[in-house]
Amino acid sequence: MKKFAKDFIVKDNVTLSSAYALLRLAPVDGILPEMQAGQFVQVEVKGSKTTYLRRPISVNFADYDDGLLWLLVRNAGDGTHAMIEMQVGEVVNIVLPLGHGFTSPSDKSESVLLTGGGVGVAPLLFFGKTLKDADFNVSFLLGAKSEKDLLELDEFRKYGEVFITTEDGSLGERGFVTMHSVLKQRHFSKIACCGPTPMMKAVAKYAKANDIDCEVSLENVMACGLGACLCCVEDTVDGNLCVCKEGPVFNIKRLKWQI
Amino acid sequence: MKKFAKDFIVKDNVTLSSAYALLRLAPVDGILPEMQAGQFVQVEVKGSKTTYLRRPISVNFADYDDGLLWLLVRNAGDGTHAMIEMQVGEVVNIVLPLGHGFTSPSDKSESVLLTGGGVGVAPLLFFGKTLKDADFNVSFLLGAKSEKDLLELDEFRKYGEVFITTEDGSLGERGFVTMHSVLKQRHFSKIACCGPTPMMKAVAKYAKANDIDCEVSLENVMACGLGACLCCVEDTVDGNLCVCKEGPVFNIKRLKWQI
Amino acid sequence: MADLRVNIGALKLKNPVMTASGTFGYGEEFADLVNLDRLGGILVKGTTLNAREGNPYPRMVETPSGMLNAVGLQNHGVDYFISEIYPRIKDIDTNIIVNVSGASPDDYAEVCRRLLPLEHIPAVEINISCPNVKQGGMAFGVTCEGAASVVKAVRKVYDKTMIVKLSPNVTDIAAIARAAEDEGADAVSLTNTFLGMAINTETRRPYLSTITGGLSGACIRPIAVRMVWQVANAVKIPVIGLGGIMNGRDAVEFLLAGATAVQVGTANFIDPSVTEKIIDYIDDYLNRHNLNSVADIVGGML
Amino acid sequence: MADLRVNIGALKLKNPVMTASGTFGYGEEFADLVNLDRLGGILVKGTTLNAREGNPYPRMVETPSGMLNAVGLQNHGVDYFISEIYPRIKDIDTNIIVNVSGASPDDYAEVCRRLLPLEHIPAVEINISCPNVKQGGMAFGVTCEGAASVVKAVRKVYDKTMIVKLSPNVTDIAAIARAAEDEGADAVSLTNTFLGMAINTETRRPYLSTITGGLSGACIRPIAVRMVWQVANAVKIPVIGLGGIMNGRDAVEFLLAGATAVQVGTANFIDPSVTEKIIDYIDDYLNRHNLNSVADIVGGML
Ligand SMILES: Cc1cc2nc3c(=O)[nH]c(=O)nc-3n(C[C@H](O)[C@H](O)[C@H](O)COP(=O)(O)OP(=O)(O)OC[C@H]3O[C@@H](n4cnc5c(N)ncnc54)[C@H](O)[C@@H]3O)c2cc1C
Ligand SMILES: Cc1cc2nc3c(=O)[nH]c(=O)nc-3n(C[C@H](O)[C@H](O)[C@H](O)COP(=O)(O)OP(=O)(O)OC[C@H]3O[C@@H](n4cnc5c(N)ncnc54)[C@H](O)[C@@H]3O)c2cc1C
Ligand SMILES: Cc1cc2nc3c(=O)[nH]c(=O)nc-3n(C[C@H](O)[C@H](O)[C@H](O)COP(=O)(O)O)c2cc1C
Ligand SMILES: Cc1cc2nc3c(=O)[nH]c(=O)nc-3n(C[C@H](O)[C@H](O)[C@H](O)COP(=O)(O)O)c2cc1C
Ligand code: FES
Ligand code: FES
Repeated sequence: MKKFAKDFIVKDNVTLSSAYALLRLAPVDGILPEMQAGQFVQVEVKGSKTTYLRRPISVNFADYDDGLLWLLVRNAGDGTHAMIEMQVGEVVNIVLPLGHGFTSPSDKSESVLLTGGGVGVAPLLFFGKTLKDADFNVSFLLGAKSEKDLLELDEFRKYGEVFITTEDGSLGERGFVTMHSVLKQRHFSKIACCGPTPMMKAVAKYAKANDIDCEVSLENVMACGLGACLCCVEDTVDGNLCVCKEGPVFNIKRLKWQI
Repeated sequence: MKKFAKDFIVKDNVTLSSAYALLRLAPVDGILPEMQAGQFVQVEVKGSKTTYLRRPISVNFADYDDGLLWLLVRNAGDGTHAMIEMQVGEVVNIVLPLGHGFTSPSDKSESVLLTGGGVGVAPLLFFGKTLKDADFNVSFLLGAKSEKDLLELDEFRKYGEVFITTEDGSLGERGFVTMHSVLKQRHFSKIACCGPTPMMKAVAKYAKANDIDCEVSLENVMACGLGACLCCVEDTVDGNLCVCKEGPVFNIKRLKWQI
Repeated sequence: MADLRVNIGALKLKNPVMTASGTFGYGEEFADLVNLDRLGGILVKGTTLNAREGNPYPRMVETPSGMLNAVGLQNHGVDYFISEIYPRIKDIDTNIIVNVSGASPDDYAEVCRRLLPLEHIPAVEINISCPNVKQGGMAFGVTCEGAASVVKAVRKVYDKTMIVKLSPNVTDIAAIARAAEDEGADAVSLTNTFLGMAINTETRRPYLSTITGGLSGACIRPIAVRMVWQVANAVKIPVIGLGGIMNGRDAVEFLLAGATAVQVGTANFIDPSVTEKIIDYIDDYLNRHNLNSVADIVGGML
Repeated sequence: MADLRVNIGALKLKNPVMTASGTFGYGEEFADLVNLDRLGGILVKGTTLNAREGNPYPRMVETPSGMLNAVGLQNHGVDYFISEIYPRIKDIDTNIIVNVSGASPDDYAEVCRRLLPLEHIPAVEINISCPNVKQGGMAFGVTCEGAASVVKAVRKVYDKTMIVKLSPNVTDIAAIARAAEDEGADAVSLTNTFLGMAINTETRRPYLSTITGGLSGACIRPIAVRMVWQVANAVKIPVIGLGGIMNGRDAVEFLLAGATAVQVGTANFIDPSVTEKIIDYIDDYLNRHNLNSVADIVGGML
């Protein structure tokens, strides 16, 4: 997939809860590049004195009808804070699309579970839409600390059934995603997962135990995002691989996770 | 004069021509410190990735009626650009008041000429008001490249007669301030000058030749602004003096300018 | 349009702007984003005799106006380079220069010997300054004897252009540069990264798996410019300047300090097409200053 | 409220936060903006035997996340300090430490001898690392012999606490620290500024009147932390860490790397009350991590 370094203009910046923002950006040249669910972009950060490098952010959604790229950003530090503070009309340079995304199952009868936590849900929205467009049966299992950390629920519901866990029980079942009752009630033939590492490991463990094909999306620290600097490597069965190029999505079979 | 590091809130940011902005700022605690005309402040720069230190800016005006500090800023580089881009409501930290300002003549019958060029006119507005309040006869002689670089003319007119030169002749007399006819027609017993160094030197030369008491305001590059780092020194008859502490205003007699 | 051509020994560059080793992969990774044919040269990833897995993750952390890395020369070894990578990149219309590392002078020499026959590799850059590997690398770069031993061994077997990349982690970099010159280096490039470290105060652990790593980026530029100036005043061979070049102005600063050409590293991560912008800037700078060629500003500080 | 007290030899600090020489004047300049009595110590401006005019203007230029300075030890000489300045500042309730420079070991010793009787000056910091003067200063700091000669001369005449301030412009800073320790230094502080330069590409002239100057600020922090870690692992005397500390987190980073106390320099220009914020941060950090005293984190990197 051809990569671009493109200027985007902020069309919309919606604060979700207090620590998240949904940015909708339009390419200045009007041409939204082709992208895969699970790929990410590298965003130039203006306006933060302490931020030097770009910041990697997942493609939350590519809206080809309106020509908009959606990014879901959590305030994790100075760089993401500056992103969240961007004003409508500001222009920002974005390198995209980067890495390899999720793979769709070959058999349409398979039912797919997309599960994630916190801001990790970001790439699942676009993957859900991709799967639904291809007539897969999609379910989402979204976890969060609390109700206010559950983002874009209405969007997710457009593409599949949504199950929820919260750690404080403020919405859905109380606990972690791996404790949700739907996992006992239904059979999924594929899981795609994105979120904090402990959560991904728990999901991977569940998938492995139940022999379910499972992909996870890693968030190793990155510099170039292009596979050039070898900073973001993950130790895999094929050696040190660049998460930004061979990933960020990996089948758990390739990882050396102790699960 | 006691110094403060105070948060100010941007109340007003007016673009003058395209390269200048007049910022009006209110102390968050509501207390505008006592200041002297010719003193300066050190402004924290947020939102510029390449700016590390504070930036020194003259007190353009201290409006004690409305509790507002006025700063007149020229877009000289990344730091001043970020200042010019500040939004109403933004909060910025300012260290003030710094240095020694202009001195008023002892004799009320003296007529004082305040002359400057470009953004260098900034401190003259407050000095004009100070002199007028003390019943001095004040004239301004303001120079600029072109009409659009003449700032705050209406403000200046409140405190004295305004004479103008522009290099392109678009307003007032064509040429430099030292070529203005008023210098031949009237006698001034004191000159205060602020602007680009070549202009200040030309004015100093005129003052010296005509034996007029003359003060100039230097803009040496600064780091601390407090007289602590000794970076901003000017070679004077008393040795290397800190412009930020002993100045920025110096009587030309103390300087070693070759004029 | 000014004359941007410069020479580094027998090596002819269409302009003085190259990419720094380890920051630009093999060029391919940037092919969508930069017109590679416009570059003065591409310094490919550090290459060793045998394949190396590099250091464990985490390998990088951002620092003020810079970053620390601890990649540790991960690469597939010189033979893999020759058989797999070289064929893919050899037709890029620029100077492809291989950055070479080793654990002993013989190691370096052997890698260079194998690279010698490659028609489209007109030069090697001998990295005696990598702070991220225990053996080889920086140890050779911090003494005159160490530097001399590597240069000597390579010079015996390699008769194309040899650039020696110097370590900044020394008291007297000019002395090391002279040692390399004396043993027949055709040029020196400086600087490599500065040895640094950073600690995550919440976990109390170092950010890098190797504790220390190499500091690069804008933060090091003032030190790198000083070193280029010192070395350019100490040797007769051409100096290639790098360390924190973020834009055209910075590149011109290195040229004025005495560099004949420059390399751009970390800046590629922030703006992948920065090298093309730098080439355009230098052209424009020369025109603005009524100068005809890059040679007019090399060492041109007043 | 955690126990913030630390000792540097016989010197007792109420907390580990001091101000770095040359960046805080004599303290007085900051009196309106900081509660000076709260500080662990104030290192006053570099003082020499005779008055010095310093270098010509321009003396400073901003660089990425830092600045270069070329002040060149402008000061009125030790006798002026004793008669004019000392009386004004002696009652500040903190450790006032004089930073001493000289052109020869005897010079240093003579300045220290004159400072010895001053009741409220409990220590000196011997600056063998100023990059901004031709004689004295850095020349002593870049060899073990040079460092040893100064420390030895001072130790003969000065029996209060002697801190030796090291130059970072060396290949092996731990070796220099050991040389100072061997001659009886009570502590080492590091780092001083890094030798750097910057060129105004439009005028083609160096920004500083002296061409090169000393780089300070956040940009140097990763290198300074690495050096503090190396030195703390090499000597038994306490290490005082500095170089680019901008906030409380950065100060804790130096403590974890092995510093017993820290100094804050350039950050004072950006936030004049930053030292008080750093003291509060360390207190809060210790409480957050359920630790009782600063000693619990000195060298506490895991
Ligand atoms: C492939 C990928 C996709 C991502 N997608 C999203 C997304 O859709 N939405 C979102 O909000 N965040 C996403 N992240 C995480 C996001 O990149 C980090 O939160 C961000 O880089 C932190 O920068 P900061 O300046 O705000 O915080 P910092 O102050 O730099 O750091 C805060 C925390 O983030 C970690 N961090 C810092 N830099 C990086 C980096 N370059 N990569 C990863 N972690 C880092 C630090 O270790 C620290 O724990 C993604 C990361 C990756 C690698
Ligand atoms: C006492 C004093 C009062 C001033 N009053 C005003 C004012 O009222 N309005 C106004 O617009 N400007 C004023 N200036 C000038 C203003 O401080 C500089 O234009 C500003 O610092 C430039 O910063 P920058 O980041 O925008 O540009 P930079 O990119 O940093 O530099 C642009 C140009 O400004 C010069 N410069 C950079 N830093 C400084 C510095 N710290 N001090 C002086 N010059 C510098 C550079 O050499 C360069 O030529 C004053 C300066 C001083 C010393
Ligand atoms: C991630 C990374 C990997 C690097 N790998 C190498 C290498 O393999 N060989 C080498 O000589 N230099 C290597 N370097 C150093 C750069 O080539 C360059 O000398 C240094 O980064 C300073 O330049 P910069 O500030 O423009 O990045 C690497 C630098 C980085 C950031
Ligand atoms: C303007 C300036 C003047 C300095 N003068 C001295 C000095 O007289 N003696 C000294 O030992 N160090 C001097 N230094 C070095 C500082 O004390 C400190 O070692 C250095 O700036 C690194 O710390 P920082 O990054 O926190 O500023 C000076 C630094 C600056 C910026
Ligand atoms: S971030 Fe550079 S290779 Fe992945
Ligand atoms: S700017 Fe520090 S003394 Fe003037």
